[in-house]
Amino acid sequence: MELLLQTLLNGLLMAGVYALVATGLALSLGVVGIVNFAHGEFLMLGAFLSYLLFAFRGLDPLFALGLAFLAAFLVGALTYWGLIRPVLKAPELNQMLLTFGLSILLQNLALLLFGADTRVVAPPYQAATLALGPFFLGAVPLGAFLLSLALLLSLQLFLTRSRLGLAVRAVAQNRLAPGLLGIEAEGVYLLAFGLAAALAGVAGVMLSVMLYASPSVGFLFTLKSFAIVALAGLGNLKGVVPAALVLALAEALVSTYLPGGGGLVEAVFFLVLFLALVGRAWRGA
Amino acid sequence: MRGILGLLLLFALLPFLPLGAWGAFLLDVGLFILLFTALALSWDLVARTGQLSLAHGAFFGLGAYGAGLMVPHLGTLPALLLGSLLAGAGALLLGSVTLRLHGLYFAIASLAFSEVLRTMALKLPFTGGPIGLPVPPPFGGGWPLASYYLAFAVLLLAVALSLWAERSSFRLAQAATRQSEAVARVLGVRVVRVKLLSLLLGSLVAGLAGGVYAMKALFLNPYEAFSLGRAVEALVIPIFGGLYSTLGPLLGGVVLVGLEQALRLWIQEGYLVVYGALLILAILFLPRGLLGLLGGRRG
Amino acid sequence: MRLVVEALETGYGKAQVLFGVDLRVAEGERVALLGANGAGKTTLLRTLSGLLRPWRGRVRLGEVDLRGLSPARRARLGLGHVPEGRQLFPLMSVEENLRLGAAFLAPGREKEGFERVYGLFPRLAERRRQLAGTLSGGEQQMLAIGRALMGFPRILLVDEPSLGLSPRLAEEVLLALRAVAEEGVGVLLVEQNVALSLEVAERAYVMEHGRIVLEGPSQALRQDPRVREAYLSL
Amino acid sequence: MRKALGLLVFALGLALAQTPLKVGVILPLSGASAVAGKAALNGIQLAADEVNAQGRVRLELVVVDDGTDPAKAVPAFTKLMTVDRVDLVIGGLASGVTFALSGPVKQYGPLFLCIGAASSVVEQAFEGYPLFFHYHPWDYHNVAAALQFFQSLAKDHGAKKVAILYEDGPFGSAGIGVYKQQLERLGYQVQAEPYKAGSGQFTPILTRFRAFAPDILYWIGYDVDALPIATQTRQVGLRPKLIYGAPPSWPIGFEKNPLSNDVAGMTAWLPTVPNAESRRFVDAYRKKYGELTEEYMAPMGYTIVKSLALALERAGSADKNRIAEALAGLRMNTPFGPLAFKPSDTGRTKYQGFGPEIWFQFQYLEGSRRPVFPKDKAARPLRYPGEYYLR
Repeated sequence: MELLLQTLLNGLLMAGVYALVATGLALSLGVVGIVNFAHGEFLMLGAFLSYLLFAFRGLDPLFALGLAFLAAFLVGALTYWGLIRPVLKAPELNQMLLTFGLSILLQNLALLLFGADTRVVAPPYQAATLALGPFFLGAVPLGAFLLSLALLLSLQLFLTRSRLGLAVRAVAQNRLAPGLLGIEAEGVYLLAFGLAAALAGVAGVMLSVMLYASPSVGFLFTLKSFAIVALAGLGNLKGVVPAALVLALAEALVSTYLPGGGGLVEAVFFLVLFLALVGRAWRGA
Repeated sequence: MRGILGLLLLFALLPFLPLGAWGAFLLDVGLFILLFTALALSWDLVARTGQLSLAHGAFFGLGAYGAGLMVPHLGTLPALLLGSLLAGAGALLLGSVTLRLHGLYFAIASLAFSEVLRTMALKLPFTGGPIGLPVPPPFGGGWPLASYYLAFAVLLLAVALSLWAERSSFRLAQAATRQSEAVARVLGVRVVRVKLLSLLLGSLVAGLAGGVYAMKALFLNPYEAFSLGRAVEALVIPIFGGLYSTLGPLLGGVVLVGLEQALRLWIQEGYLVVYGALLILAILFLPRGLLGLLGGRRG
Repeated sequence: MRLVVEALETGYGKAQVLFGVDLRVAEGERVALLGANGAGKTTLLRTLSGLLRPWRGRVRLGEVDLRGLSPARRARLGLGHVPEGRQLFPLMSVEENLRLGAAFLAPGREKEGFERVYGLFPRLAERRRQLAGTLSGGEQQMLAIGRALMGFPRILLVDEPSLGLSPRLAEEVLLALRAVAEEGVGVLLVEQNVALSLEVAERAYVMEHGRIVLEGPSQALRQDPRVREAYLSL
Repeated sequence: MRKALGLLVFALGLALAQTPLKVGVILPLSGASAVAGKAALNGIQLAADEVNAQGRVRLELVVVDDGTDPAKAVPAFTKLMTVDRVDLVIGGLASGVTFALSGPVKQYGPLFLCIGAASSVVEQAFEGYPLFFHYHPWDYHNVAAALQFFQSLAKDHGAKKVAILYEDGPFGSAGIGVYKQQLERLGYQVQAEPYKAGSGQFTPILTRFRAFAPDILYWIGYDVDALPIATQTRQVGLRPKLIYGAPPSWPIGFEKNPLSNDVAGMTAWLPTVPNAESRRFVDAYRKKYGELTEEYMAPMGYTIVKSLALALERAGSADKNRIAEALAGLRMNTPFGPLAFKPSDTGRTKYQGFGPEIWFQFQYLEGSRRPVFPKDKAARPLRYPGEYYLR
């Protein structure tokens, strides 16, 4: 029972970061309608920013959080402006190839600048642990979870309370009407794409503390995020958190209870996804 | 059509062209161009029904492992055939449960499918697991050009299938399915059957390409054989060359695979930065791919 | 401020739909645009609000030439548009839909807008928390008009507001438009219900095959034999 | 007469020094093994510079990238053979790629100086090929070296239980069966669990290990897993007496992270090893590149080129068979210690350079890696038990 609760707790904490990365992806997909293969590179940007600030300025990654948000937002907005906007009306496949090209470009640029080495930061709280009775909670995963939660909640508030946020949702629901109401869709796209990148950037800083920074750090998380977004229903922001929970818990349960489960984690992750999608097919979606 | 025949002729004669010192190198590059172009064509065959497949890496891997495991017992050609059929079986399994999905949903389901298969290749007792599987060269390695002409044959098959699909009534069925399934149904097109057949044909070709690859690479491991990179390459080439056509993927394969080899030779460090930038520029300025340059029409 | 259309021509692809349309609407004026299905009325509205590019001719709002301006810019300049089929955000509440109408205004004016719209359509005030998709047809139309009014337009283009509504509801909606005009907004009403439109509007244009074939005060048009024969079935 | 002969030899040597020998280099400069590949190339270029500066022989390097991918490596190798017409190739770092190269190598028959490819599957692939010189130890050597350490841990420190975390790719799971068996033969209780490299999710597995209460947490994986394992071990409250890892390389900056303290691992070389050749290499490397490397592939590449230059000088000819002969009889000191070729333990290949003796164990202590085992190489005693919890 104790083991079960601890396992569920582990899954829960992991779900927070998954949800953060996937929400960004869902935002660019749902609002701008772009399948962004370069999402993981925004995450890498955050991770490297955190590493560089730590290694050369001695700054705690906590400082990098805000900076990464801004920097990734800027890069995301620039990406939108320079690359996405010209292909908004192009076929979906062309858009995908474009973002894929961008992903190759950014990843290899990082490779050129930093090499393929794995780099780590060392804030003093990195391995800090809270012991609650028989349960152990890593301070960093917990903090990342709480921060993810706070960010997702603020995003939710922004989208439901502010007029700008309403405009973002409006553009996602209807391509025609917002323009007639004086809302420039392009401005909203810019905002949404920038926000999506910013969320990934923040997640990147978290990962730099929990895992590492390297040119390929974003790949696995993007792959899983696509799975989460698909499970949630493409572009459906509200579904992202439950989907992230389902997949993260499945992972945690499998690797705790199945013999040799650590090697099966991904397979189970994708099996759950596959079955969910097949289920969707037979329900006739 | 003339362009297609010209390219095929070029490939057929490549071993005999007076290329001097570069001959053997170009032949090796040519072989991988043949294989990846065939894979790209087989992907395009599926894309023509509007389905974005990320499972072509898995079909390639199934073909590679199938052929690799069988070749010591059955000989080269039966092993290739069996690998191809294994890929076909995988396609039927995937297709029969997921072809009602559209667009990105299907794409991600097919991605999930190939991840699961990769894990199976890692865990099954007879695949060599993570250590990998040595594969003998075709026909016992007796004939040096064997793998090249096997690859050529695979491409020939891919082109023939693609041309058939382009020129028969199947083309209309595919196009209708791609543009609107509802309309296609009204027109009497059996949407699911068209999609399933396209996927099956595509997977058979992809499986063959994988089998020949295995006999050239001599060694398989699950990470490489079932890699997502392979699936992505299969879709990058047609988009770059020009979708829903035979000439487009053919051109795209020659240019893109050749370009990558060339860039790697001449630029070495960071050549993929240039490669990525070229992909972006191509989409921005050649939205219809290389075919757009030729003024070709798109179906 | 007046909306002035001069010699406007446009179409889709190679097919020309409008052939030299002239039209004007002043603030506070109620103008109807009549014509059969396919006469080009909706095309004209789409061109006015910038969804469609004109081939030739001019559209001015007050002193501003609207050429090349996006729909959003036009809306900000004071040109409201209640589009065909209402184009509401069905998954948002009534209030959220209305707030989107005021998205580009200073926050303070939002409250003013709410008062005005809820004054005009008390039913919307009662249902402010309800999702737009769950409203009845008449309420949805009111919401569409109210949403456009939230941006304080000077000229309001309204496309087929009575479509799909019962006669009683249609009348209620059209009467509301009269109240809107009384607040100083110029209303250009596109309608197939000619009798009702002529009752509400002061002036009207009749369009056939992409051309204005008749114009004049509603009173006069109602007496015009061509109109009586073709549209009023009398 | 004697004078004349001496003159002839001198003239021959001069000719050798004037016409450079073309050496093909095929390494992963992109793809999964790029870090090691670039380190190796740095070492190779450094050695070539030194050799050319001495002027007794001249080497000209032709470098190609194998992309850590057979589909890219095979054409690149063919180009070396047919376009650049080299008779001599240094390369073969990743095992899978090296296996794929075995076909073309046999076809073109160059002298192949293999820098990496530890998998004994590669040894089978090159069985019977006469010009295959394998410098790197085979995987069974690695196992033997690690087991020696574990034997001492059992005997001198009383360790009894090992929990193994292994990456379920080719690197981690290749020898896992043998490891488990051998450890059990040494008297250990063993529990082994696979994981996905780079996922960073060890918490569930480590939580499960808690019940087993291992003395040693042994991890076979990559640099990306180093930090997550160090943190999550503490977070789940697992308290092993030793965290021991065997990745091909370690994260940059890991030694500055306090969590690395007391973590142990195995390597063939450290910039700090007290060995004259190694010190000379480190100085030269720092002078040329302005920084230090911790990748042992850099001195490995350096060693190969140095040994080649020496053999070339002895052979007095650019003929590959003569060079091979000279290489086979070579004895020289390297940053790893003495090098001499002998048949491999399985007898499959004739020229095996290094064996288990080059491996040694180190421990992260006070911000740097220090050799701790075997005794003759140890700079410090092993800290056992190490402290892997927060005070």
